[in-house]
Amino acid sequence: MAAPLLTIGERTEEEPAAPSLELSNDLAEFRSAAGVAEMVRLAGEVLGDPTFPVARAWKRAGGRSVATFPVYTPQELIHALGMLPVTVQGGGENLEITHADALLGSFLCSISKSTLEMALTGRLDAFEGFVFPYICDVSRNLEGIFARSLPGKMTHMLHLPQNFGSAATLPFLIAEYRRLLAKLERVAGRAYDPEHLRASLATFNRQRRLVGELADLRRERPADLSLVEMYLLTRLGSTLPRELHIELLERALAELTARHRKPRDALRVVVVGPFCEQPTLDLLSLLEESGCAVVGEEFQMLSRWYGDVPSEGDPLENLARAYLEAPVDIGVRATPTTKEAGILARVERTGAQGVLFLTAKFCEPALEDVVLYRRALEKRNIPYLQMEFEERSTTYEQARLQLETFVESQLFD
Amino acid sequence: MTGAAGAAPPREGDFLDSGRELQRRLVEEYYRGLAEAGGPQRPVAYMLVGGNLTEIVRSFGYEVVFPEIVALNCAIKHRSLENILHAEAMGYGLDVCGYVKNDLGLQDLGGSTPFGRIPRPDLLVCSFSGCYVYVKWWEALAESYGAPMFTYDVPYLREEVPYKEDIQYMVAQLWEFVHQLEKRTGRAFDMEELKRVLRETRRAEEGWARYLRAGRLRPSPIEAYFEAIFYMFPINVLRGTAQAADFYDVVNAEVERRVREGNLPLPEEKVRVLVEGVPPYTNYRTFWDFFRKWGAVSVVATYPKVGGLFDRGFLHDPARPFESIAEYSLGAYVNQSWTLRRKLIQEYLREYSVDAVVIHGIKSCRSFTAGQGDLRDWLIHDQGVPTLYIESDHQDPRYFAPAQIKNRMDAFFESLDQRRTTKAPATEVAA
Amino acid sequence: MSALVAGMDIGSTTAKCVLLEGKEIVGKSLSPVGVDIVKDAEVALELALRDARRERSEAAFIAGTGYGRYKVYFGQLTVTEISCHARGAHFLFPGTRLVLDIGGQDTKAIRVGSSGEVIDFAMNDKCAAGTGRFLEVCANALGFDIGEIGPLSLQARHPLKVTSTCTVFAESEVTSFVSRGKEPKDILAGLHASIVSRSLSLMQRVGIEPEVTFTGGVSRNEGMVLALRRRLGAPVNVSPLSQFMGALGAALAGQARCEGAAA
Amino acid sequence: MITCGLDVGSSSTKGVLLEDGRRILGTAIEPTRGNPAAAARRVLEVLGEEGNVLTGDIDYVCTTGFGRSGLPERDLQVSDITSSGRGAVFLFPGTRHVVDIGAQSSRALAVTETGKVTRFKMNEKCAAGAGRFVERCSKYLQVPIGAMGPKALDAEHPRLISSVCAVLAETEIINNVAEGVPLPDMLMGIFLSLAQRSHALMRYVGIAPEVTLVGGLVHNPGMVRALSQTIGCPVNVSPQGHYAAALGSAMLGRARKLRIEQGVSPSAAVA
Ligand SMILES: Nc1ncnc2c1ncn2[C@@H]1O[C@H](COP(=O)(O)OP(=O)(O)O)[C@@H](O)[C@H]1O
Ligand SMILES: Nc1ncnc2c1ncn2[C@@H]1O[C@H](COP(=O)(O)OP(=O)(O)O)[C@@H](O)[C@H]1O
Ligand code: SF4
Ligand code: SF4
Ligand code: SF4
Repeated sequence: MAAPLLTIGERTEEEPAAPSLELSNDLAEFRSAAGVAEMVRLAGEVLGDPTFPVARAWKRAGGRSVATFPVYTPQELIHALGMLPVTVQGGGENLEITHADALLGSFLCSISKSTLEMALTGRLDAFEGFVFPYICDVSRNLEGIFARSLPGKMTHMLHLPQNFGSAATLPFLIAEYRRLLAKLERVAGRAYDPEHLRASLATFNRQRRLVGELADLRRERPADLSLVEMYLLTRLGSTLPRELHIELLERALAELTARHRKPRDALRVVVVGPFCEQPTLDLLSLLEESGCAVVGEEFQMLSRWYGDVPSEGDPLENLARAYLEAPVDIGVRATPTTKEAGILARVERTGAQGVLFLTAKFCEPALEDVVLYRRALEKRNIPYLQMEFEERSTTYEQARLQLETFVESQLFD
Repeated sequence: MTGAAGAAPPREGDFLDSGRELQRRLVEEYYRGLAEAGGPQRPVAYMLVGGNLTEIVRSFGYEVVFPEIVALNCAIKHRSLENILHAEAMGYGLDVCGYVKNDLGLQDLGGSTPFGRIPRPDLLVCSFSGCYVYVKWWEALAESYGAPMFTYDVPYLREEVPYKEDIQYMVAQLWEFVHQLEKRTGRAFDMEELKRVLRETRRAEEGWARYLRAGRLRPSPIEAYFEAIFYMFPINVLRGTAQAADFYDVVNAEVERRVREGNLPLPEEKVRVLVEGVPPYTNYRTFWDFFRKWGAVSVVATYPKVGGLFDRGFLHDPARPFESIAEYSLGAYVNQSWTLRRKLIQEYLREYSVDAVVIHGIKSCRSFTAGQGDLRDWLIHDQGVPTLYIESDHQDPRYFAPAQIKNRMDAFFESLDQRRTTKAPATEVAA
Repeated sequence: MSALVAGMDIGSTTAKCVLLEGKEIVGKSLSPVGVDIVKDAEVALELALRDARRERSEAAFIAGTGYGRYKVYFGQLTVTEISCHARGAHFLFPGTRLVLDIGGQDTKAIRVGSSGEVIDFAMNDKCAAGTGRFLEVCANALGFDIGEIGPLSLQARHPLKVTSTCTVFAESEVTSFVSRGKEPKDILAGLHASIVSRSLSLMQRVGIEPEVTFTGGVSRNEGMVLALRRRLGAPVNVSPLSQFMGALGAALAGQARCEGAAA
Repeated sequence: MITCGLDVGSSSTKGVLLEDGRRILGTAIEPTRGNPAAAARRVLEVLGEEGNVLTGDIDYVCTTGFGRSGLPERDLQVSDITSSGRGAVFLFPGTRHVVDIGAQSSRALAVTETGKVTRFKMNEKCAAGAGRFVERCSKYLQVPIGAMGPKALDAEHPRLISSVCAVLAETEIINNVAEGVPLPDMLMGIFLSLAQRSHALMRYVGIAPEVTLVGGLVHNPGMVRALSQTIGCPVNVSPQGHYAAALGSAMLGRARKLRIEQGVSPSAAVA
């Protein structure tokens, strides 16, 4: 099915595949967003809409987009083919599940159900394809269900290797990326060109750097950027054309650098667990309301998986290498260090006073790590609290009680 | 995923025959042997059933422990709950895989089982084939024992013919593994020995495949789920030994005798069932009874294929040792994409003249279970086969609700019965 | 003359009995189930016989269904409530292709063929969340009778969103809404909507096909019926006999057995 | 100094008047009935009468429990986990582990010698193992709630409940009745099942002697026996254990008040 080349905006074929930002008026609002507050509001709106307004706008303007399931997919490849990569991170608290329950068992995480629900109810129609990385059995199996439910669409299960000690892993991963590329080429209707990938690497490098700056700013001056604000600004980058996100972040950072709010007295905690399914904004606010200052977390890992990916040499190889060598320490990736060393290092690095395990209900990879982490923390007398959450919840009584107790137990003596 | 049922004594209603007796003896001998293993003389390797490297490890003189099998043996003996509760006290959540909790609880309690003590690992071989939990589980063992771990990364099988790059990747890892073992044991790798072991493996696989294919006969002389699960023990645990290969000769002779003498699983085979899913080991007999009551015989099942799809023609090949080991690891049932799993089931339906499908979902096993609802939907709507989906746990007796399961099974078989008697227009009857 | 057949549905909360003669329902009874199931079943049968002005000796055949079916020792046949609801619904509404049965402790969606045979079914698993008992507890917590809450929920103007339908937590959830100043009718509308949404996903599992017949005790709740109709955007059959559907089905199964034996 | 602790629970509201952090001047309990504010007012009235204290004489009010944030009378609120730890240690100074079983929840707490909570775990969303379940059983089995515990002590072969869901457990109990299981065996079975669930929480936290039971279930000797039998060690109980959270919050209120008087900035505290 060799579709004609994309002609978005004024880009000609010769240009590197940076998608044009002039694609539609739908995104104009973002470009004119007056300040951080406005950006956050827009982000909340766009991200809270499970029909993916940005991807729809992109499609209306003649573009193609490919959705990827968390946690990691080399979205640079999608970008390099002139398509819009979007991370589909569940349906949020307002999505009603009536179809997906029938196809998935009862003991599965909410994100798997909401993602399937969106697919079955036409909410993902803006996407031409879906990539599921092998982060866990649920995500892996979801690919097969999508393949049956959406017969016209491209689906792909990306095998992210778990043997980090073998010389054969890099060549394998490059081959694995090539297979993904072959499918993406068909969706994009154009061929892979290393030059385009180089340009995409540069764009993503820039985006990651800015996201990193935002995180640094928050770590140093938590009062100036609330957790929810940071979360929304970062997550916006998983759905907006990356160039537009870069623009927004640049403006946001300029404004934030000038912000100086009064610091609050709070318990500094590292949040471990929500790398895939995302807690509701209410729950994030609750963390701060109950007196926690989040100094480290695992949200939006894709946007900070590695640092700069060099563009000299073979860009595909660089991309694969970057994935393998990234010092990422989360539940869905085997790490060279032990869990014990990992968690202690994280606590030390962030100067945290405690650890909060926020595990998505039924998320097995996260649940299993808790035990090893907790053992390490107990040895060092570092306080921790474990709570489970679901993206769809309306009451937080239990969560509030536990959080308050946790904070109180550190503040009263 | 998993292995094979263990040393439970046969009960009335089982086939009281030579295969079952021999199987019990093999299980006992195996555990007796383990009790003395460990240390530099007879080092112990822990391994997972899916995509395992038994042959290579055995050729270096390791004893092999399969924690999945130990766990299921404990569950059949009603000893899983105490281990699971202990694991929960260690911090493992309610929704963690029952095998993991049963095993890690057991290990933390000192490793003593009704069959003897399980030795500590000298080596942890993690075949990452078919289940993500494998990685997490082995990581936990590695941290608690400080034992070295080798991760054998097996890509997911997404096309019927494996990708060339995947095989290359796995073969390269196997060589690296062999070199590690040479260093660790101080022994040189002996290719001839591996080939010899593989020949035994192949003989066992051929025998096992023959046994399974007997389910095609009508009536079926075998119970392809409840009985086959007992007979999985040799193929999964003793593969590569002459014992395992001989075992299936005995079993197949038995099956022939059954056919001759009309000694069948049930006096009357009323419904030919395909069973998909891991069994509820804690209530194995109860579950089986729910089938027997309705004259339902499982003639084919997917679960006995978790150790490899030998009945579909795959066999280890001593002429291409590493390549065939790699192909084996790729092809185990749960390492196949749902598209391939569906295709396999479709073929089984036809080849084994299946009347109905029973899917048993495991609440704590996402690898096997996530997507079984979709499978059910596909079977009923696209294949027109009556299908029942029920859910409990393979290891945790607290999640087996007999009254509810029985009610569903009764309703299902009752409705099959009813449909056979009411002469409904063909379009309405989904069969 | 056709025989008098009794169908008994011994549920988790109520015992239902229907007496069938030919195609005619000549008597019925509804009584609570307590700790002594055997006695409760006897009582249900007696009540139905009294309703029909018949003697015990006249009942030629007794068929039992419901969770208590194995306890009804005087029954000659036991059938699961799934086939019974299908038969019963088919008898009253021959066009039925999908039955939704919500009782005290479970919810079932049953797809039926043109002769009333069960083609596929699905039941709530995992727990008893979102069933009739849940509504009872909520009604209690708000100080209403079970019969009042349906109509009241229909008056809601700002239905709340309720995610938890755990029966045990229902009470605290309801109280926490009340303490936040929410109106009972809005809370109730939210509760009803959440049960409907749960049922819908169950119905989805077997495939939604008209006609839909709603049975079980909860079908007496007008709020639920209306909410269901709205969500389906289609009519839903409800009969005054809805709660007796299981018992009726059992009686029909009993009748079929009698005839089969006679033939 | 007189401080008042109010524990607004989902089923009952408890109050304690504490003098100088040492002497209990009075206790009171009223059903919450979905109206925390009214219940708290009633409790305050009774407390005043019992302790012979005018409302104006109360120096500080600290609330806790599920309705802690809805009371205008409060000076401070703390979580009921924090406060029941304190209360338990007040009642039994050797306490290092607290089990708190109320109407809808059960928790296990590890505490220091001052009652500070170092670790805790509460039952998950599924409420299958707490006091409300006992109340329901009382209704089904037609045994008054106060009589259940004593009757259970006669059990010879307790019949455990396997269902994790409170609703489905009812069916199981009904089945047991139909099978003719003797009443004491059923009752003890219920308590043992609850005890097992609590035990799981306790093991997660780590059990260290002494263990103290607090919350409404202290009135139930059957539960106490089931618990100590299950965990294999004695359990401290006192009728005042029902007031542990209220008591603890009165203590925390006092500590807070003292700090304010010593001029610690209020922003540093949890309010
Ligand atoms: N008059 C009524 N109005 C509304 N709902 C009712 C009424 N009577 C009973 N119900 C509902 O029906 C449920 C019982 O349904 P039923 O089908 O008899 O249950 P089971 O078969 O499990 O005993 C009750 O829990 C209640 O919610
Ligand atoms: N006098 C009593 N005798 C026996 N049990 C009681 C008594 N009072 C309360 N209970 C039990 O205690 C539970 C209430 O505990 P409580 O700690 O007051 O709950 P909450 O703090 O959640 O309101 C009841 O569900 C009941 O099981
Ligand atoms: S939330 Fe956990 S279990 Fe669910 S898809 Fe994500 S990683 Fe997998
Ligand atoms: S999750 Fe399933 S496949 Fe994986 S170890 Fe557990 S039972 Fe086996
Ligand atoms: S107690 Fe509630 S959540 Fe738990 S199983 Fe029962 S109904 Fe479900």
